[in-house]
Amino acid sequence: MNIGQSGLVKPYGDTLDDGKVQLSFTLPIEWSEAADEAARQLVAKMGFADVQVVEGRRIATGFSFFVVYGSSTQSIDASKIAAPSAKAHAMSMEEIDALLRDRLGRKVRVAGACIGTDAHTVGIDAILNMKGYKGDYGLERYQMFETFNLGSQVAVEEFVRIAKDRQIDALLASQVVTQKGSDVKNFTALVELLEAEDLRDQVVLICGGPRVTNLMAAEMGYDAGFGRGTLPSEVAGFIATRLAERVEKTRGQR
Amino acid sequence: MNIGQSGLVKPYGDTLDDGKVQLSFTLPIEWSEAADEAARQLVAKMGFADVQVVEGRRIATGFSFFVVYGSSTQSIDASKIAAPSAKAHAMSMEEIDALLRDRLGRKVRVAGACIGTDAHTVGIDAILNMKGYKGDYGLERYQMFETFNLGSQVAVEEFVRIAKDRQIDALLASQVVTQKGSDVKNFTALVELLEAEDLRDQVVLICGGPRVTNLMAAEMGYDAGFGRGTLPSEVAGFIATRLAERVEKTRGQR
Amino acid sequence: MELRIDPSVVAACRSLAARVARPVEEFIAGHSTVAVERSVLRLLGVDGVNAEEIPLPNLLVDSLSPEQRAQGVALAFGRALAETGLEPAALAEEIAAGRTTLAAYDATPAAAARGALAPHVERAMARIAGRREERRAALERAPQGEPPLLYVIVASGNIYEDRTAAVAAAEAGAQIIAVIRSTGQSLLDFVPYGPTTEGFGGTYATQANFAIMREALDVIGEKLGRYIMLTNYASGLCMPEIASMAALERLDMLLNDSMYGILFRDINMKRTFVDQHFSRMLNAYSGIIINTGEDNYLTTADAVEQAPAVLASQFINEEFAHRAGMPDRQIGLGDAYEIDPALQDGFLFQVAQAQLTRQIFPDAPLKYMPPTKHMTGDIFKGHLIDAMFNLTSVMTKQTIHLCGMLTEAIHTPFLGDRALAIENARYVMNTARHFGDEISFKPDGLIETRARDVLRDCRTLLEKVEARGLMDSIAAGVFADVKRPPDGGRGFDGVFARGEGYYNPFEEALRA
Amino acid sequence: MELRIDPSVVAACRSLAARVARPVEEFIAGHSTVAVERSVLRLLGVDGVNAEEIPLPNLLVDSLSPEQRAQGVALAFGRALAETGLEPAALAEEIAAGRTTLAAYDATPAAAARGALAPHVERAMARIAGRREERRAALERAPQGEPPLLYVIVASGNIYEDRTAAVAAAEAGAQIIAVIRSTGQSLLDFVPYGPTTEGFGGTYATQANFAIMREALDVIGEKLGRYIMLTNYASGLCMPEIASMAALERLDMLLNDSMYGILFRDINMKRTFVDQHFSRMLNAYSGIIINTGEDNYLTTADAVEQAPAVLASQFINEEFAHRAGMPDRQIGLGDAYEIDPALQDGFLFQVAQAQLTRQIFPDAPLKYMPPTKHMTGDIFKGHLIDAMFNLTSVMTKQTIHLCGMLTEAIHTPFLGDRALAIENARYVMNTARHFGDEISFKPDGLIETRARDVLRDCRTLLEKVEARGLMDSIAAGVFADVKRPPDGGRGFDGVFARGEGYYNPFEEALRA
Ligand code: B12
Ligand code: B12
Ligand SMILES: Cc1ncc(COP(=O)(O)O)c(C=O)c1O
Ligand SMILES: Cc1ncc(COP(=O)(O)O)c(C=O)c1O
Repeated sequence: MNIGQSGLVKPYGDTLDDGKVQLSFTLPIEWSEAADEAARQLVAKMGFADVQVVEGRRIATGFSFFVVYGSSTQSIDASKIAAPSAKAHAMSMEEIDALLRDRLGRKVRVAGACIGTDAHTVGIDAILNMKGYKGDYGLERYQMFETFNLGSQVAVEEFVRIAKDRQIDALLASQVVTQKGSDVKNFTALVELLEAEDLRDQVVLICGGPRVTNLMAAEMGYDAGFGRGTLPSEVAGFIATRLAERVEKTRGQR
Repeated sequence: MNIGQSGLVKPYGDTLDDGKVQLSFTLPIEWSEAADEAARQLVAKMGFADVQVVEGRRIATGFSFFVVYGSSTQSIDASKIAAPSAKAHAMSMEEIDALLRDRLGRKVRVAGACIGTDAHTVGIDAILNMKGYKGDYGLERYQMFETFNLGSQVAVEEFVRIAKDRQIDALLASQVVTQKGSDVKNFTALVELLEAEDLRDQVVLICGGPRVTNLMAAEMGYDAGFGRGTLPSEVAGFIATRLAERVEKTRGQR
Repeated sequence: MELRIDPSVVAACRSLAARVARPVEEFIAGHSTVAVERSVLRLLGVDGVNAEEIPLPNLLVDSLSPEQRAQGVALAFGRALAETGLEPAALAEEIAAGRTTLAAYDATPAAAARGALAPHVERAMARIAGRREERRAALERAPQGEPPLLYVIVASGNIYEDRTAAVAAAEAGAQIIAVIRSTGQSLLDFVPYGPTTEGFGGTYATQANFAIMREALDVIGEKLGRYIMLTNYASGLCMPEIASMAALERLDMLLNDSMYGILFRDINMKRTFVDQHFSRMLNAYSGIIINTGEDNYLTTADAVEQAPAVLASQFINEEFAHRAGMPDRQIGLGDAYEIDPALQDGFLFQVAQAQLTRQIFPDAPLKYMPPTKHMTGDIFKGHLIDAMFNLTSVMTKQTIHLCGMLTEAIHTPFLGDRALAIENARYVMNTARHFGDEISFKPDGLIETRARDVLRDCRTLLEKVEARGLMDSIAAGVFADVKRPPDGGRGFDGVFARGEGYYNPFEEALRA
Repeated sequence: MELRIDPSVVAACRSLAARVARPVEEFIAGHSTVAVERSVLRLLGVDGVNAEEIPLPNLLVDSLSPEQRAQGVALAFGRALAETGLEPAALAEEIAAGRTTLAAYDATPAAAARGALAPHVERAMARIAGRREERRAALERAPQGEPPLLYVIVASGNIYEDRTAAVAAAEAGAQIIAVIRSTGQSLLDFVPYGPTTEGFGGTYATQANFAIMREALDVIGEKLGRYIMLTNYASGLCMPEIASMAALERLDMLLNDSMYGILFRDINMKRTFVDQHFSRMLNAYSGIIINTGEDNYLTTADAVEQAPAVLASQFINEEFAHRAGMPDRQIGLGDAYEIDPALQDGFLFQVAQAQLTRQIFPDAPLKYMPPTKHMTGDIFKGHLIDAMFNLTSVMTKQTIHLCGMLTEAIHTPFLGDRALAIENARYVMNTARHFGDEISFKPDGLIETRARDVLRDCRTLLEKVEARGLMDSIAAGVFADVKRPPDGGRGFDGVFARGEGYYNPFEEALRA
């Protein structure tokens, strides 16, 4: 890390701690030199120093677009950010299968779906389908997973019903549409329903999608969350490790 | 203007007052999921709500690049921004020549230069040279201007000396290089020297360059400042109007 | 910049497509759907919703007995018209209010029904023809400008914000505005009613929303001296209804694909085939250009592999469109720029595909979709991929050009995104305006060979489909890797066989 | 993708260039400059500054009497070496300290001076040859990767921040790093000393800075398995000195133009002509690729109009380079993508120009400069213009590719800007890698016609210059619209006629 003594980091333009940030936005005002100045003052109010409006132009009647550079006065202690990755369990397909065979001794039952009205199945398919993603095989290809890909637009109630009926070990929920917080709404509805049905502790509960982070997943009450660029083996590794741990724990309790 | 009742405007994404702003910056840290989270928290500290780190990646050892969207909580009263444009004097070459002939009755002597170590003459040439800029003729083409284009890298002392020697009416200083505030330094040095030599009130003092604004010019003690995309006739119009006003005033005083 | 391709292979593909469509057409001729019937009512002037927000066309069609339905709603409704002497709208209100029923007039002779319908049918046809004439006149007065025609989407969920966005886009240079539908609308078996201000990832397609947008675009088009086209989505469970609404509100284009609903929305195939036929008959008469959905093959699977499937789908869509009476100039076949940007020489493959399509369908207003699948949160990179797409489009003379958004992977477009996207297209298409005219391809080079390979594989695919039959092929997963059983999927219960004496007055009028 | 141009016109241009250069060469042969003499001292091992920060090479050369100077500094210095028996560095220190003077040894015979110089000359030549061999071996071990070679600038003003930026850029894919000089350095008649951390719009070119950067790039190059080239600027008042320093520190390229200083920095033309010659002899021997500055014609005037001047300058630069003993593979002639992005078909003109240059100078490592003049604060648009430039470069097989920065109009590049710029070039050049091989130009079309027009006008221009003489032509404002009198401009007082017995040991050694 190129951080100063303090451990604090700031945006880096071409010199340590210069704080340089690029911004762009539209303002609902007609363009003029005064509009440029309004943009400058607005960005200054946002807390930036050395604000330069490098582009300002009319893009439509009553709308102007701006490109602005400024120096942020904020900094952050990057070393203190707690954002454990759910991808930490890097294992190959063979290792994962072996782990499950040794520790669990049976096939893991996994169900995945694109919940709510979301129909973007490409992401969850990338995790589940045999073919996988970027050369990394999907869960269907693993010897120790039995997978149920429920496809798109699966209502939360339906998903929980299936989890119960088919004695699912790990539930994989996907949300790609995020407009107006619909992803968080649906994810939350799923946890709540699982809790209401006393199923929450029975399953490894995982969410995913391009805007998902592991931290956000934790906050919503999920075991893990996977974002853009996730590889199937990262998910498989997490499930296997988590289930193996549970077996340990149960043994320990006996 | 598409502004709400209050007169306050916020950035506009796709809905009035949603405050959406795009940011990009580099942090001097190695990329990881925690780095994404650091970026998110940093932008939140900058005062943005609904922060989404939509891209975060390693661009070099110890450096990560981010694209972020957030909602600004700041707004500004655009109607109260005072940024009078120096370009308000829209006149044609013929009108300007006529005005000068009528009111001043003699040719205006104009000197322009790229001051300090700056060698970017294209901008000042665009204003002065016969050819002009974007189809708008330069000052040399006007019947009522006598122009001295002193070229590049003209020291402030030299510029003031010439102003004195040649009885210049209007001084045009250009600065294109702005790194480390060199433009403001040179512009300020020029005003100060003119004042020291008791010449400031004798001349119409104008600055220009891609990062110049009329407001900044006023703050530095200039009569006007012209930024990107300036047309020669806008400058000529300003000079003519200002000189005509002075004549009125002087007459009034008598 | 001609590709030397074998015209006999092209001809073979066309005749295979004809043979693929024929048995489906026979099925279509013998069936109707609730959506077709509802659109008959809409054309007659039935609109509005009841207290439970159920649209009156649904209410009326759902109230039919199986026997009535088999004859088509027109007869039942015509009988009631004849007996009550009411206008269609008023009659529908009476029925909705429970003050009368369609069942009450079963005894009235069919001839009386037809007679009562005739003036309303005529009025509807005249209104549509009037709309078409309006468009013709407007385009003559204020031509659209040259293709590729810049097409952008608005999708805020709120029709009034969409209107603001659409007007701004038109000012920035957009020539076509598409209002994207809310998530899931294609699976609704009814059309929502009135102006709407809430939707997810899009704005509901309602007749009121159509009208609001049409008016705004007419005003700004007049101001700019350029007619601005309006488009929306038909494919889904309400294809024919949306086609009617679009005809009445002078939309200029509609997304309308003969198989999209089946493959990508799990709508029953019989339902879709019947619906697409009637909706396209309406589109043809309205002068509406259809846009087919081949881009969907490319967003769900690998674009290099799917190229032959795209071409096969284009042949099939063309064939179905012709059978609905559509001239080539209204058949906006789809393609998309979806090859992985990391693939070496991917641009060459895109040029090959786009030019191949251009040559095979010389008179079709091809619709070229932007990169979406490989777009990421890196808006800077995304803007570049869009630039290469814009270049390909102008080089190969695509007609309808959907402007790619640098924020594709992030959100439905912001007003500023749209301005940047249009600026991108305008810059690239201007600086390279005649580049395509000034170059030719190396004989038997990478580009030509790729085009030939795609054409050859398309023929093989169509042969397979023809051998098995289209319905069975879809059931077997030949297209887009999805398997759809002939009697599965949504909306199957809305398909029914036409009974003896089935009557759809618009079908007749449109055929005339 | 060959343009059909008339080879006889090309040959005519070449022989005109030869005739233009000949009289200038005669002048060069009879003259030297203070900068040439200072570089002789530097090569001999004189370095460092005195208490007033005056570099010792300047101190020594300025201490010469007119008679001594006319014979070249080597003889005076050689005499002192012979008499004092000191090493060159130590001798210079003595003189700087005022403990001796060069005037003191005038009586020593020239032969003794030559003898005393010989081992130092040999050592310098061996050191340069060693550096050259290092480069060869490094390139063999870790080849650079295929052209267009991605070249980026660093310009923070601080050599240590520049180093960080350079290493980061190399990791991102840069193949060549240029450290841009501080504003105004080219007008200094001395080379600053030591590592520097303050500069405006660039970082001072000092030998210490060269060494710091060379080391950092060797380390990262080793790690990446790709040799990373380093470049800086020679043209200016210290061309030959910078050429010596670059030779000693194994720079791989240098900006070195035979007329740039004259036209764009108002440096005296005689000074420049003499300086460029000796600096290029050194570059030739060091295996350093020169980069000429034709882009400057395009940033100061209209790019469409200036195209023939650019080509003419390329012919003249080539000719002067040949005369300094440079092989084609070291002559990096310049061109730039500067046509107004708003011009319709501007891209076609750019392709025409780039391909024309490629064909006329098939073995030259052409240096292609990015759009700068028409870049604005709209970084999104700027990124697109850069993309079209990247495409042109890969299509026409340019060799040295300066990556355009989306922030060109705003600031010297940020670390992130450079990453985006390299990503832009890599994406476009990969997706369209073989596009140029796969197309050909329409015979007599827009592109071919444009190329022929430029070539024809270039010939006319060269004819004019040949008729008038190069010096007079420059005085008359034939190039870039600027008029420079033969005895005007900066640095003229540093030019002097070689006297009887003038001796420059490196000139001899380099010619051998
Ligand atoms: C392909 C696509 C479609 C296809 C979907 C086909 C299909 N069967 O999936 C079609 C054309 C049908 C479509 C339709 C729509 N789409 Co769409 N679509 C896309 C697009 C272009 C690519 C998505 C994709 O496939 N990415 C590739 C996959 C591999 O990436 P991924 O989803 O991120 O998945 C990875 C990770 O996130 C993770 N992951 C994902 N899920 C899960 C789950 C678990 C458990 C785990 C562990 C991991 C995981 O692993 C995956 C592999 O690494 C995006 C834009 C974009 N470039 O992102 C828009 C996009 C997602 N669509 C959008 C919209 C609005 C729609 C529509 C609503 C538009 C409309 N009104 O018609 C419709 C409605 C669909 C619906 N009902 O949901 C918006 C969403 C805006 C937002 N942020 O809310 C986007 C961003 C486009 C835009 N800018 O407007 N779309
Ligand atoms: C052309 C150019 C050059 C040419 C200049 C040739 C010449 N004779 O002018 C050359 C190649 C020589 C050059 C050199 C350098 N350049 Co330079 N150059 C540019 C470039 C590409 C274009 C500038 C231009 O001509 N614009 C066109 C004119 C018409 O626009 P304009 O200047 O804004 O002028 C208009 C208005 O501002 C206004 N105006 C301007 N002045 C005045 C004055 C008055 C009185 C009025 C009324 C109006 C007015 O009217 C004009 C018409 O509308 C810019 C990047 C860019 N795209 O902006 C970099 C740029 C300005 N250069 C830059 C740098 C750093 C340099 C160097 C220092 C690099 C180096 N180390 O070698 C050198 C040093 C030069 C020096 N000593 O100053 C930086 C400045 C960074 C900063 N913000 O500080 C830029 C931004 C590039 C970059 N991103 O690094 N450069
Ligand atoms: C042909 C066609 N119709 C309709 C749609 C939109 O349908 P939905 O509302 O189902 O997303 C699309 C979307 O891509 C399409 O390609
Ligand atoms: C050939 C050549 N040499 C040198 C330079 C840089 O010189 P200066 O330091 O004068 O800006 C340039 C700049 O563009 C150039 O083209």
